[in-house]
Amino acid sequence: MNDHSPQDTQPRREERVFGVACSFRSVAEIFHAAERIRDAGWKKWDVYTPFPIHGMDAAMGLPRSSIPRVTLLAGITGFVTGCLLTWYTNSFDYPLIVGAKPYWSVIYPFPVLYECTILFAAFGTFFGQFIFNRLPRHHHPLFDVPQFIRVSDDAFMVVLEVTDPHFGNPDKAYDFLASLGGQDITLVRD
Amino acid sequence: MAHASEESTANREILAKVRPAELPRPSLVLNGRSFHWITEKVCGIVEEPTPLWWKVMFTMALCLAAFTFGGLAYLVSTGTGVWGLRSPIGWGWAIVNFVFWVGIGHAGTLISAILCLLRQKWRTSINRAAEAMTIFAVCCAGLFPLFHVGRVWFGWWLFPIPNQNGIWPQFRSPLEWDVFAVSTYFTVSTLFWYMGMVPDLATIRDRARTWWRKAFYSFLAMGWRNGNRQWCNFEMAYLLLAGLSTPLVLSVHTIVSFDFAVSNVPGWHTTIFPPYFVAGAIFSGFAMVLTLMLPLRAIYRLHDTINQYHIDNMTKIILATGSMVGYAYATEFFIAAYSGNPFEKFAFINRAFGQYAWAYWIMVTCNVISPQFFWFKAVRENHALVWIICLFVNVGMWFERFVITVTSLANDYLPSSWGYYSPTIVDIFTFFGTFGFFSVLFLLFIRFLPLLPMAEIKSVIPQADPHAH
Amino acid sequence: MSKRVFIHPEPKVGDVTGPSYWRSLEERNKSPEFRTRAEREFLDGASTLTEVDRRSFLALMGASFGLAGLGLSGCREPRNHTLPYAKTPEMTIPGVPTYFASSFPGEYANQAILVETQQRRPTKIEGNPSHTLSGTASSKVAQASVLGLYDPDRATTSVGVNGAPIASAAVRDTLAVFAKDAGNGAGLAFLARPSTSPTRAHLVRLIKQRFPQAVWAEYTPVDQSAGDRALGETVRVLPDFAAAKRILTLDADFLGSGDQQVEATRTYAAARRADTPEQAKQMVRLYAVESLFTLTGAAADHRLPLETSQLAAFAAQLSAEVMRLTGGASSVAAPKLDIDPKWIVECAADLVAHRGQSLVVAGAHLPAAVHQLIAQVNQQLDAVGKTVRYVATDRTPASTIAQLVATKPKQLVILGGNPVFDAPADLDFANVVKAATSVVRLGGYGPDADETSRLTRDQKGLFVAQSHYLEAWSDGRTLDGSYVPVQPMIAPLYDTLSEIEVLAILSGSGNTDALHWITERFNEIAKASSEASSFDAWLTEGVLRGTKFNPTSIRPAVAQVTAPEVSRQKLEVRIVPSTGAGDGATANNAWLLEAPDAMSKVCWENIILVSPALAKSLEIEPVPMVINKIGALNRNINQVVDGKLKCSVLRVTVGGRTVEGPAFIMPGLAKWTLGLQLGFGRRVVGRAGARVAERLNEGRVVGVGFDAYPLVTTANPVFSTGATIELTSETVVVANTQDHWSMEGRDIVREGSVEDFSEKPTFAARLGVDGHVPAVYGIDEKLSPAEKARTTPRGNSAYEHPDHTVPPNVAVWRNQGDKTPLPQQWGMSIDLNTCTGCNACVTACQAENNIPVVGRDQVLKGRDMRWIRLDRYFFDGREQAGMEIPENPQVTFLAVACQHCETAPCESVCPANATVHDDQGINTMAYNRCIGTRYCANNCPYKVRRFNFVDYNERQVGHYYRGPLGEKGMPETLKMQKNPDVSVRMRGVMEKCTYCIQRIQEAKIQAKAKAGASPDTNVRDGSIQVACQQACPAGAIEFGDISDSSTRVAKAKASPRTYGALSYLNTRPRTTFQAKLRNPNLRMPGARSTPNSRLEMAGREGSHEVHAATSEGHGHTTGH
Amino acid sequence: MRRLLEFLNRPTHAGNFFPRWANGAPLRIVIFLVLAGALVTAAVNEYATNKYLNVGYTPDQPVAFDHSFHAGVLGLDCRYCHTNVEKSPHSNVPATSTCWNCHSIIKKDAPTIAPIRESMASGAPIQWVKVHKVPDYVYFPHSVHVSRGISCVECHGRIDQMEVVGQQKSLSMLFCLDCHRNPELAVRPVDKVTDLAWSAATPAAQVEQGTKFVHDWKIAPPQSCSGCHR
Repeated sequence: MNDHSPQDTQPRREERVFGVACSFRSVAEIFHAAERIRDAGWKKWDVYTPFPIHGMDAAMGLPRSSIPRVTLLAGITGFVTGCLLTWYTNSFDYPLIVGAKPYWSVIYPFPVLYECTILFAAFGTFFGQFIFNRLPRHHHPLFDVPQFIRVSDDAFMVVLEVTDPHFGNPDKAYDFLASLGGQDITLVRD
Repeated sequence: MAHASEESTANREILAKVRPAELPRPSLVLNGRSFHWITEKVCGIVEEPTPLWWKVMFTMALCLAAFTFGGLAYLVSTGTGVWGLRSPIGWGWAIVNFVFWVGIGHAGTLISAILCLLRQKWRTSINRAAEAMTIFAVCCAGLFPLFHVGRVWFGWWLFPIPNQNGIWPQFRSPLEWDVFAVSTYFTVSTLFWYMGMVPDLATIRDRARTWWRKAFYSFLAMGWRNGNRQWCNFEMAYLLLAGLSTPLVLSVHTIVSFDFAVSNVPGWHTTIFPPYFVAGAIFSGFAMVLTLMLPLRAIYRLHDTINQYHIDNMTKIILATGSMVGYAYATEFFIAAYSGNPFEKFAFINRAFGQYAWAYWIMVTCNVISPQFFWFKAVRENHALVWIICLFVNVGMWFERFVITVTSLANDYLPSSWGYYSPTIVDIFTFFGTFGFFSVLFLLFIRFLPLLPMAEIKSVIPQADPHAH
Repeated sequence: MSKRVFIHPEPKVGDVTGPSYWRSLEERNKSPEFRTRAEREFLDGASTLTEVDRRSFLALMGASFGLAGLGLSGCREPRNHTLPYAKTPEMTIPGVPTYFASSFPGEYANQAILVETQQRRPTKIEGNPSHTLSGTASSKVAQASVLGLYDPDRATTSVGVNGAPIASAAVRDTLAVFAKDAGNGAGLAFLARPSTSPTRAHLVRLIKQRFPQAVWAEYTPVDQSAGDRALGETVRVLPDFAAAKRILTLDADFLGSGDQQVEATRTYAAARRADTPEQAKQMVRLYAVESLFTLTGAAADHRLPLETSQLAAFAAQLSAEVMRLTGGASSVAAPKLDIDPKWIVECAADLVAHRGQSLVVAGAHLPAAVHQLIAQVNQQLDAVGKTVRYVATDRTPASTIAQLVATKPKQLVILGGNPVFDAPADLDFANVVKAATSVVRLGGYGPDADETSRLTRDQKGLFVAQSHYLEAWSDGRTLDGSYVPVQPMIAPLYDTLSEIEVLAILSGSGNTDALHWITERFNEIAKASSEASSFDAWLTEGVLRGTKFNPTSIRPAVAQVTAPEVSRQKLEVRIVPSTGAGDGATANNAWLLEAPDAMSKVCWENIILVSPALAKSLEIEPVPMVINKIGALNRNINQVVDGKLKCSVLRVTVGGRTVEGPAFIMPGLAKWTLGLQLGFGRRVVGRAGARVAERLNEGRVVGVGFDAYPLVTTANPVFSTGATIELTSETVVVANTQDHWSMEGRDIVREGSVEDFSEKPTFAARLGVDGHVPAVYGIDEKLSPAEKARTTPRGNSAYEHPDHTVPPNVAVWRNQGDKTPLPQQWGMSIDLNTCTGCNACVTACQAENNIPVVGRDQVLKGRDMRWIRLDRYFFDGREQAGMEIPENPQVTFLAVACQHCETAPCESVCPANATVHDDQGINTMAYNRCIGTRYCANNCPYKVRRFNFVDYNERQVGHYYRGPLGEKGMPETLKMQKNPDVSVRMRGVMEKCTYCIQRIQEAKIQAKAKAGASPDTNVRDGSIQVACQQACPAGAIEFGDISDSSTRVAKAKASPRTYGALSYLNTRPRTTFQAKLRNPNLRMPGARSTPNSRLEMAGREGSHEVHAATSEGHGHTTGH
Repeated sequence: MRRLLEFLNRPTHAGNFFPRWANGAPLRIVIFLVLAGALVTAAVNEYATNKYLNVGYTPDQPVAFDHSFHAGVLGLDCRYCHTNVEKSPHSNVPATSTCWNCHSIIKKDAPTIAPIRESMASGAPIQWVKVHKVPDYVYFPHSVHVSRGISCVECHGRIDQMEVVGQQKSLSMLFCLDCHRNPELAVRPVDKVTDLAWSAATPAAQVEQGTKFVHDWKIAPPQSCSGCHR
């Protein structure tokens, strides 16, 4: 297992470390590995998979995403904006008698209010997702990891980040990952 | 840690013993393909050198699209009179085409959103293309309401922009609702489509070898890293967008149908329109999906990812919606007769037997009769036949919009001002050009963007199950 | 409106090189009003000017369009100039129109008119109320005559014998020489149109003195005085329809055509008006016996289609019957007739029963004998002095054109008319002209637009460009002989001469100033007149009182009548002037050409009318629109393919002469009569009258329609028998504005008999589908007019409606209670009972509101723009009518313009707020806000909205589709006609009736300006007259403030006959109709007590009829 | 072209494609776009309006007619020259003859009024340059405004202080609407209409008497299309 050369293991002083990465062969393996890491109480780590694995959130002990809140908020904003827009333009600022219909009622502009709601909610969700995922981020240490390329194809990867209190020095992380049955463990430099 | 590993090995042993019952579940990807196979398959389409057929098709599409834009240029410079419109038929092909294209668009959203909500896994292999189809169809649709107005350069008056005249749009008008509905629909569909594509773009990015590909796909992929913490938010957001698109898609065609239902023209002023338009939209949409996917499947040998199971499902939906549409036709007649309103009665009888009877019967044949063949398995499995029937359905749905729009206007309240509408060559060119326009966009899509959602397909094959072997 | 004396402008001779508008244009240039007009977005871009010589164009544009884009400062608009007068002319306030009294010259009678001028530019013709017989009414032709003044194809210069243009000064000299050469007038002949002008008559006398040998002939294809002359050379028959209770007309279309139309319609309508059942019982009953289906026949209560040639026999039998009843001595042997004798018996009985109140009139074209007979009948009916008067005119005898031709003139003077085109075919007038050594031709249209002028030039004759009647002095007499002036409204646009001037020159009596002769005549006549008056007073008033013709008596001679046989093999040809081109004189007047014929709805060309029976024998079988009985959609009376009227071409041969034209099946036509219309098929004509195809390659120009003159002969000018026809294989497309003839049993037009009316006065409001809904403006609505106008009953609606009682959106008016000023509410009422379908309103509207002419090809595309649509419906009375074409239907006209619905469907669908309600209840249309979605037009159940599909104002007819490269710009002269108070619409914009908003606003502005610092801002009733109302000879249209129950319109709306069309849609139209009343004589054969339309309705939706009858007051419930 | 393709298709190194600083870029770009958008909107609202384009338009006139002298110093009433303002929708520009009424006596030979002399002699109009112009589809009736207590100054400004007349108010639709919605701010005694210097003692006083006038004279200015567009 521990067959990597020392120069890998010894972090040079001037460069910062992002974390330690290792690969797994199959979905099942990485799934169980994740559960173990979770149980070990790690916080700053992540699992990289070509597709969302069913149940992985639980396996990693991730909380439910809070994007729905954003969506709801944005939706309400949209509805209110729609109301204000139609009321101000057609009833308050320049009321005109149109087909003897009321200057403003919630009925006639309802399609507009409806669409505003959906539009705003959608924007909320879309941008919420990117913001919560800290995207766009075009430069990332992982992109320099050779085997990371395969993650978007069929590789499965776990990365323990240096910022986690359990990390200590890389060797500990190495051993831990090794004990999980991780393959070609590498140091990810930042 | 050791303890943990023991436990997991224990699990493995138990699982090894377990023999789960073999549920006869049609597999979504045949021949037990691997993750990598899927990646190769999809990315290959984008990475292979541009095939000749693509270049030919693309050139042809461009030429065809030129008709639309030539026609529109002439229209704007000369006036709406270059179309066949007249009093009392104020709306002709333009609005027909608009409704037609919007209807096409709906299947995409439906497949991606509603089926997603219903956890219909089989959608995965077709939803990307279907969504693309939605967006491009809406592009084509959008041209018509914009350009059919007499003074298109004042189109911005339809948006609530503060101006020195202190006058605003009029929100009681269904056309104003359309402005909001269609623009919202376009925006949301695009967001949904793009967001779903980000992980696949990341895949292509990672495989990219040349500079421009790297730059292009890196930019689009937004630095996606496939981390599960991202997947977590991503899936939630995707689900929410699906949840938003579903009422949206229904509302959009409802509002489109309001253009007619809210007016007081006999034959338009009908409460059945919203559901019936939505059904019609799904109907035509699925037909168009098949019209596009069957050739693609053949060209790119996607028989493993788009298999008979998908085609069966879609043809069945077409059969169902087609029957609904047929039922709606019947209901219209019944209600008209039942209403005892002479104008309504006349409007429908005139539709079926009046000067536009030919259009009406084309519509009935294509929309109600032709899909009935899908009752038969043999037909569903004969893909050439499926494709032809889908063409019929597309034609039929266009005629449905034509019948609704034109016949009602041509003979309404005052017999003194009855008229007959027939299109001019400009009408015809402008419409057929839009197929070119659509093809241009779609060809660009299949050339440069992932045609199938790799991540999603991977997630539905057996290997993706953490508890399987 | 103020009428003014016109100060005659100094005539100024322009240079020869081209037309010179100098005088008039200087005036225009100087008026700020014109300037702003010229800048109008939709009007300017006067970049090219085809028919005006370039030099003068640049010169005058330099003056008037200084604004044309010089000195752009930054991104500001181009610098514009204001060009004030150098010396302020009297009585001209820029922006305020001035009205001058004048008269529209006719061959039989002049029409007293007022001319609205904007800075001395005549823009609109109105009736002159001082002439009580016609009031503010005016005919379609008079309305359109103003366009003739500005016709770009008018002769702009005289043409000398060498074929080159010459100035009028030179013309004067040439004429003087011509007259000198003429010596005592041997071989000299004059050919002119008949005229009512005493001055011309006087000059003719002078000319006869100077040239005792000369021949003075008068010719007109449609002689309106022939009937009168049958009773004596100077006699004129003046029927007084207002006094009549029973009228029988024999082929006399007094409501539809001729110079007496306006007066006749007005008086007839007076006798027809019935607001209460009591009045209805006193209403006039009209019997019509006629070969064609005329407006008079349409108005008739009983109509008998009978060939014109048989009318003599009919007259004889009638007179015999009347004599029998009145104990008079009948001396005429009455030939046989294959009609139900009961018709004559009962009709005669009815006439005799109303002795002293009954009247028989005969068409001018009928043989003299018929007129003799009718005169006798009228005497027996004790009509003379009561319902008909005989007066002595000052008509001066003239030779006929045949006599002229017989003299083989060497020197020929052709004044007006167009004999080369319209002279009887057997005379071959062209050869007469060719035979003459020297020809002088005075005409309004030059060699490029007129056959006679062309031939004159080719024969090296002298062509003299004629002034339009709005440019020159003349005078005339109206129907009853009242002496009226013809004043120039504007100095001649081109270098032209008037007929008076030419005659004055030829008469060689020194003074050639027309004004001199007019004044002289005036003094003569004023002396004779009973009331003293001054020349200026006469010009101001427009009528010289006490100059009516004096009564005379007649002694009708006994005459024998004959009835030539007519049959399928021996058909009868009846030749009438077309409603568009008249006898050819108005063949280049686009307004008239585009105004469809009231009965056939065909415009821009003429057709051969054939009866359904004849059509069947020819096997012309229009395919029905619908083959099933369920919808029971009536077949079209003519073949309609893809919305285009396709007529098979018919070849008509009479006495070896042949004419080909499209056959149009006209219900109610006499079985064996062919109706031919004159005036079309011109061989040389201006652009309006020419086919588009030819107009595009500016080469050979051929007139639209076909020429019927080959069948006009000296012997049988207007009808002849023994015609044979054959159907050619060819079919042609004919432009028309209404494809479908039946109302399909719908409750759009509502009619009742006098009986219905007295039984159930509000029958109209409860018909058809509306039997179940509140007729919102109907009589039985419990609301006061003010409430009806101001409030909107909530009905079952989900929310309150805003109405016109809310204070204006002005902060300081909020919660001011009843101090709040309530705006006046404008509304209209149209009386279908008096409307005769004469089209005057349509043309008046076109003139007032700058409505563009779209041309034949656009009409074929179904894009006519006129704001008032005169719908024509035939009713044949059979339930589920219609697989058969009706033989003798009833017909009703419905004038549909914007109904200004309270709950307007068009408004709520406009996304741009371009059409909304204003606080006076008008459905406004802001052209400048319209983006042209056409949704409003779709959603308008009355289909009254018109869309500018292409650039009708900026592009010439036929150049619409030339794309961005096609040349633009309106001919300069046509711009001069436009009403400056109405925007000229650009393409892509929706337009419709605005209730003449410009007139309403003017009235309000004047009222407010007058109010000044006082609250009395209301417009008085009658101070607003909308264009259609003003022009309507029948006075069928009322307009005003409906919130004030004292106004005329409110009273009209209070009539029990009032109903709103399609009111079951709850559109609550502001324009309501008063149901038509039919006054049948139930003893007549085939008489029905219920109008055909009602029978059809009952057949279609029977229950409603019954329901309505039983449900008095039913349906108010949903109203509030 | 070929070079370009080569450039585009050159192989890339593995690993990070974008430099580290690229991570900050998107946010910056977004912020920039937002600011730019706001700026453009503001600019359009400010500059693409009558207020900016037409206010201050002060063209040179063929005759250097000094309103501040004639109307201001001499105190000629506006209606002496603009005679029809109370009768006509148009406030007419005076005919040359009007100038001549005085200038046939006063300074009749002054070089400045040469154009007037020429015009009188030739009868050709003087080409005054139009200053105040509303779109052609707008029908503004002077008569009703001046006779109902709306002063010239409301739309034309202190003409009596201008040597050369220039446009002072935007004359855009909103400008009209503002006054039609709050007439009490503008209505003044009818006899003070041409007294451009006049103004109520205080704004409050104006509102008070304006309100009174509006009520007493039943002033209800139109705000629907038909008021100005025909």
